[in-house]
Amino acid sequence: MLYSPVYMHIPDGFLTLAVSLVFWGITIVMVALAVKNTNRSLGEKQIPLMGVMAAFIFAAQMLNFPIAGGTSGHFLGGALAAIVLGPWAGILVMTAVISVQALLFQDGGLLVMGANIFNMGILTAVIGFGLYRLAIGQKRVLRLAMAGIGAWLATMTAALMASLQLWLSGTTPLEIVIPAMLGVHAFIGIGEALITVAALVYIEQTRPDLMSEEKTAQEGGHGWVIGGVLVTLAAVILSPLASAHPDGLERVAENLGFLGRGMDAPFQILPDYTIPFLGETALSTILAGALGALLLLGLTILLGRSLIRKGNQA
Amino acid sequence: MPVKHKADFELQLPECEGDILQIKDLHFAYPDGFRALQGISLSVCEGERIALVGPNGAGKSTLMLHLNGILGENSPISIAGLTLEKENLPLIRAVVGLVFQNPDDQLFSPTVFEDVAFGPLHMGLPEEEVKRRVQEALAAVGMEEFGSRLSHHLSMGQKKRISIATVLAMRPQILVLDEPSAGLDPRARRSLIDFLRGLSITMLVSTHDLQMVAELFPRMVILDEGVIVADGATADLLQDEELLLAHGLEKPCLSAAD
Amino acid sequence: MPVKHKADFELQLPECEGDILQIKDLHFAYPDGFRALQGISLSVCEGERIALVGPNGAGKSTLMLHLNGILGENSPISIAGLTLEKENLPLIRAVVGLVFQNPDDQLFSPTVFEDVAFGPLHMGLPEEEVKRRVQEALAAVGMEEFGSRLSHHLSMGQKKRISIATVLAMRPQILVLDEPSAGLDPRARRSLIDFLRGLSITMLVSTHDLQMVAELFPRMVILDEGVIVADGATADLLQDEELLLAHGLEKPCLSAAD
Amino acid sequence: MHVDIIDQYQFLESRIHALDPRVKVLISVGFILSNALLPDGSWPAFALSWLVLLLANDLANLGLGFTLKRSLIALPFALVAISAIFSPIGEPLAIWDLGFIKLVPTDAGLIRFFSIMVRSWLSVQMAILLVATTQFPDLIHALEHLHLPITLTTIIAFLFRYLFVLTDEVFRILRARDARSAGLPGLKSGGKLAWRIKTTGSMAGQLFTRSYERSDRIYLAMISRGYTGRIRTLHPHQMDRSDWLTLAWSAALLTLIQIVGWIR
Ligand SMILES: Nc1ncnc2c1ncn2[C@@H]1O[C@H](COP(=O)(O)OP(=O)(O)OP(=O)(O)O)[C@@H](O)[C@H]1O
Ligand SMILES: Nc1ncnc2c1ncn2[C@@H]1O[C@H](COP(=O)(O)OP(=O)(O)OP(=O)(O)O)[C@@H](O)[C@H]1O
Ligand SMILES: [Mg+2]
Ligand SMILES: [Mg+2]
Repeated sequence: MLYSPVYMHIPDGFLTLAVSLVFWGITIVMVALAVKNTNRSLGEKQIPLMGVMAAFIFAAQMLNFPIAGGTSGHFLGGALAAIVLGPWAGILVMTAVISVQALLFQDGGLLVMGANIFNMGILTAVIGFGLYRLAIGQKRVLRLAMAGIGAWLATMTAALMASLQLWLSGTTPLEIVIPAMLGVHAFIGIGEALITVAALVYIEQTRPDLMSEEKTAQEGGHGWVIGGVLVTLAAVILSPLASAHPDGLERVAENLGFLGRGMDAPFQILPDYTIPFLGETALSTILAGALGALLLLGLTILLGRSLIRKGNQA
Repeated sequence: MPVKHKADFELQLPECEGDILQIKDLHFAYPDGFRALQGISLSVCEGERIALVGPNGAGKSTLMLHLNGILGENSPISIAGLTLEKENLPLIRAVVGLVFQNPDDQLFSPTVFEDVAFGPLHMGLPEEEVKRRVQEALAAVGMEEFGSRLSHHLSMGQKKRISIATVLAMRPQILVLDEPSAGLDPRARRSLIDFLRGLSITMLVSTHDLQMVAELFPRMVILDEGVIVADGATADLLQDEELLLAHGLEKPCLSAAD
Repeated sequence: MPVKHKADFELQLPECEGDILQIKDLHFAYPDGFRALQGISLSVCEGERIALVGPNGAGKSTLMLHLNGILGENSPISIAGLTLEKENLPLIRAVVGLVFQNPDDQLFSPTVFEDVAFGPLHMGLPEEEVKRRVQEALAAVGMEEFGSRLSHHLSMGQKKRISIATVLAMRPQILVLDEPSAGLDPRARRSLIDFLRGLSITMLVSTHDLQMVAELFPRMVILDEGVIVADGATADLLQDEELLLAHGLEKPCLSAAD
Repeated sequence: MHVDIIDQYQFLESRIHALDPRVKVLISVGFILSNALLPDGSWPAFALSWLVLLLANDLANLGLGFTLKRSLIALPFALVAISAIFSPIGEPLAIWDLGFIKLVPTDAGLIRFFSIMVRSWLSVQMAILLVATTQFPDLIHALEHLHLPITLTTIIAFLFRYLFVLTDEVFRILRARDARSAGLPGLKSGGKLAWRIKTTGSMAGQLFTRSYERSDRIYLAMISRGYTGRIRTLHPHQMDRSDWLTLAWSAALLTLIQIVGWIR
């Protein structure tokens, strides 16, 4: 296959207008900020650089590595772009990639493009860059490990956010979509993490100037670190919670009022039926989902611990 | 430095009827419907050196990609007695060493050593053997000291040599080179020609460099629009100016060199 | 088709003392400290055609990048009477048309038209004039009908021609080409040579193709390791086999062509 | 080389091809918006939308089934929506006991599922129609004239141009890897998974470095032609009478579709 679509690109029709517009709003603000910031930091060189880098991400998504039995791992690239180009440039690059995928290949819809850019461009930049930035000044191994974890978490968070958007749109119940999406992307994320790290190793060897710590520090300040850590924490707490107690999440959401209960008919964000009473039918699914999510959480914590220990020894 | 093909992990090839490569009426169309090869037949004997020439788009690269099964599954091609079938592919790729035109595509590992080791490692050879083969292949192209260098920083001519080494390390029976002299300066080109001359192995080389053909390849095959329009002794074909002109070629200078 | 340089937007060049290009003892080191040019002096008169030859890494491309101020600010270079200073750069870039070796680096817009229009647009010309110039430049390279085509659909030879058109549209006084014939098949190369022959404009061309040099360029400059080692009539220099050999070159065939 | 078969533009002549790209973008977005606005289960309105699509297919000389055939790419994502069938609203239609889980499809759930699918399917077809009748560079112009930031549209233009160059490179690299992926009888070939992944990562890294360096060269090519940081573009498109007319007609049609959809 020349170009194989990635499952995370939500097509038109799967999100309600309200959800689509909310995420368009956030995305537009972020992209506008990104345009402003890259203009300032990269200067006149930015345009060819980001254009060719966008083409690079696109082309790199065609690289795959055989895993087993005909399946192969794929590459999304958001975290890598943010780490090497800086978060703002990363956001612009991914915005260009996602819009061309939607426009040229109908991979992902137009009306929902805001949501797709948010998930795969903005979240991945925040997490990928934020966590990597956190490890700056540390040993090389730790930095690379952080890049890997960031890439994995970025993939997972993007999948989580896509699930939430689908649920908010009443397309699918939370207890089904979260385990399914996170389960699939846990594997895709591992491939993503490994390729990201291997690519960084190559770049560090051949063009160390592109990966120097001052350059990274210049590209984004501590705000990104805080943002990255917060989003990561939110995702790590939210995903098991959401799959174990979907009604709980919903109640929180209602209390916060952002679901706009008063809206009706066409703008109905949350059709009633997505409030499931923990019926017997759903119970087994929920259990499975919770188990999967907890497993992931545990793995993440273990991995983080062992890495921190390694870092301390160094 | 000729590469010797006697070692512990030598391939046991089935008996071959005198021809190491046989193609019988090969047709091929790209997915977009373009018929790039329209009935190619070719026999190559062990040890022969053949030049494949023809204008841009003639189908030279397409034909070469068939020779180790990258294009056209189940083509009417037999290599060292093996038919081009899915289960034979790994073996065929060990027999046919294919070097692409652009060394930047061929060299994808950070260091030269890793790149040359790719083939042997993929074949599942033990580490010691891999190391020995890499050393040997690098020696064959005269780049022993370059193992730890980054491929990225080499000159074009050096990259070309390393590309050939990546394939030599697999100990192929047939070496297939796609435009090896393109983009080289005269000095690098000259040293490539001398190197190829010293290599005693069956060789099929596509090129636009007719002067090199005249120097190095006794047999010459002219391809145009997916068919073989001439196949014979280089010395004869290069005299036929009409034929050359008709297929976008030009009679090279035969006096200046050598 | 020679390009005529008489139109409404003709540049008013300052009086030039007979030399359109003068370089006096130019030195240049890359940021990493590598001294790529070590004292280059060169004078070019209007209408001259000069070939710049030398082995890989001699500094040819580096020198060419100086000619329109991409490298080396405030270099001792004067072009059509203008010194190479920051405030003269826009004018100098209109005077010197630089074509890079790889057309994929030169053609960066989606369509051919947009690419050829890029230079005139950035000179601030009105839209009508831009369109006229694009048409004219495409006509000059014989590709009038290709305006709306996408750059990536073109063959290598076509891309080369369009690259030259992108620069012709800026109506340069000097055309600087970096290895224009590399990677072309004999037919495309021949048509490029014929096209360049028809172009009556000052021309400085770097190349490894000595046969083309013999055919097209009366004057030849040999560069090696950042210095000019020879500068003279092509016919003479090409006879000096020792000189050629010492700088990685080879005497080309002078009989076969033409 | 030939990766451009992924470019879906159809070289044809038709009234739709000749429309101003801005008009086509506006109509496409309007159509997709209209789909999103239609309530679940408004089948007549959906049918009417499809009719409009068929008409457009025909007007574009693509043949009636053109967009239909190509719309199947969005299908895999349908998996996500299947769960909507079993949402606990409406009347249960059946109970499927699979042993470990009981599935209860409901009528409202079914309606919801099919509405999502139809919306998605119609929207994808419109997007396909847009790119099949509009050259991508024209599309970029349209976005420019619709006041997207020029930085972004220019990045997209570069992406489009170098997409083909770089995917070609990827294919050549992949081929080179295949060509050396040999095996010997009696030995397990392929190497370790970690090594395979590392190789792929190196390929990505190499591609990155080369792309980065290429962008440097392109930058040089740009400044040598007068680039100073501000991209200028021509305004090649002019709205004429037929463009305005088409726009008006489409707006009317979409309004009609909404009315049909909301009348019960
Ligand atoms: N992937 C592809 N899809 C469709 N057509 C292709 C593809 N690759 C090559 N072709 C076409 O097949 C024909 C043969 O191409 P090929 O690359 O084999 O030519 P070649 O003889 O190697 O030319 P060159 O001297 O330029 O390398 C050409 O017309 C080319 O346009
Ligand atoms: N950006 C750079 N930084 C450091 N050194 C460089 C850079 N670019 C080129 N060089 C070095 O400068 C020297 C001259 O390079 P240049 O590209 O001018 O050679 P050239 O004569 O054009 O060679 P070729 O025939 O291969 O194109 C070479 O040794 C090269 O390695
Ligand atoms: Mg070829
Ligand atoms: Mg050069």
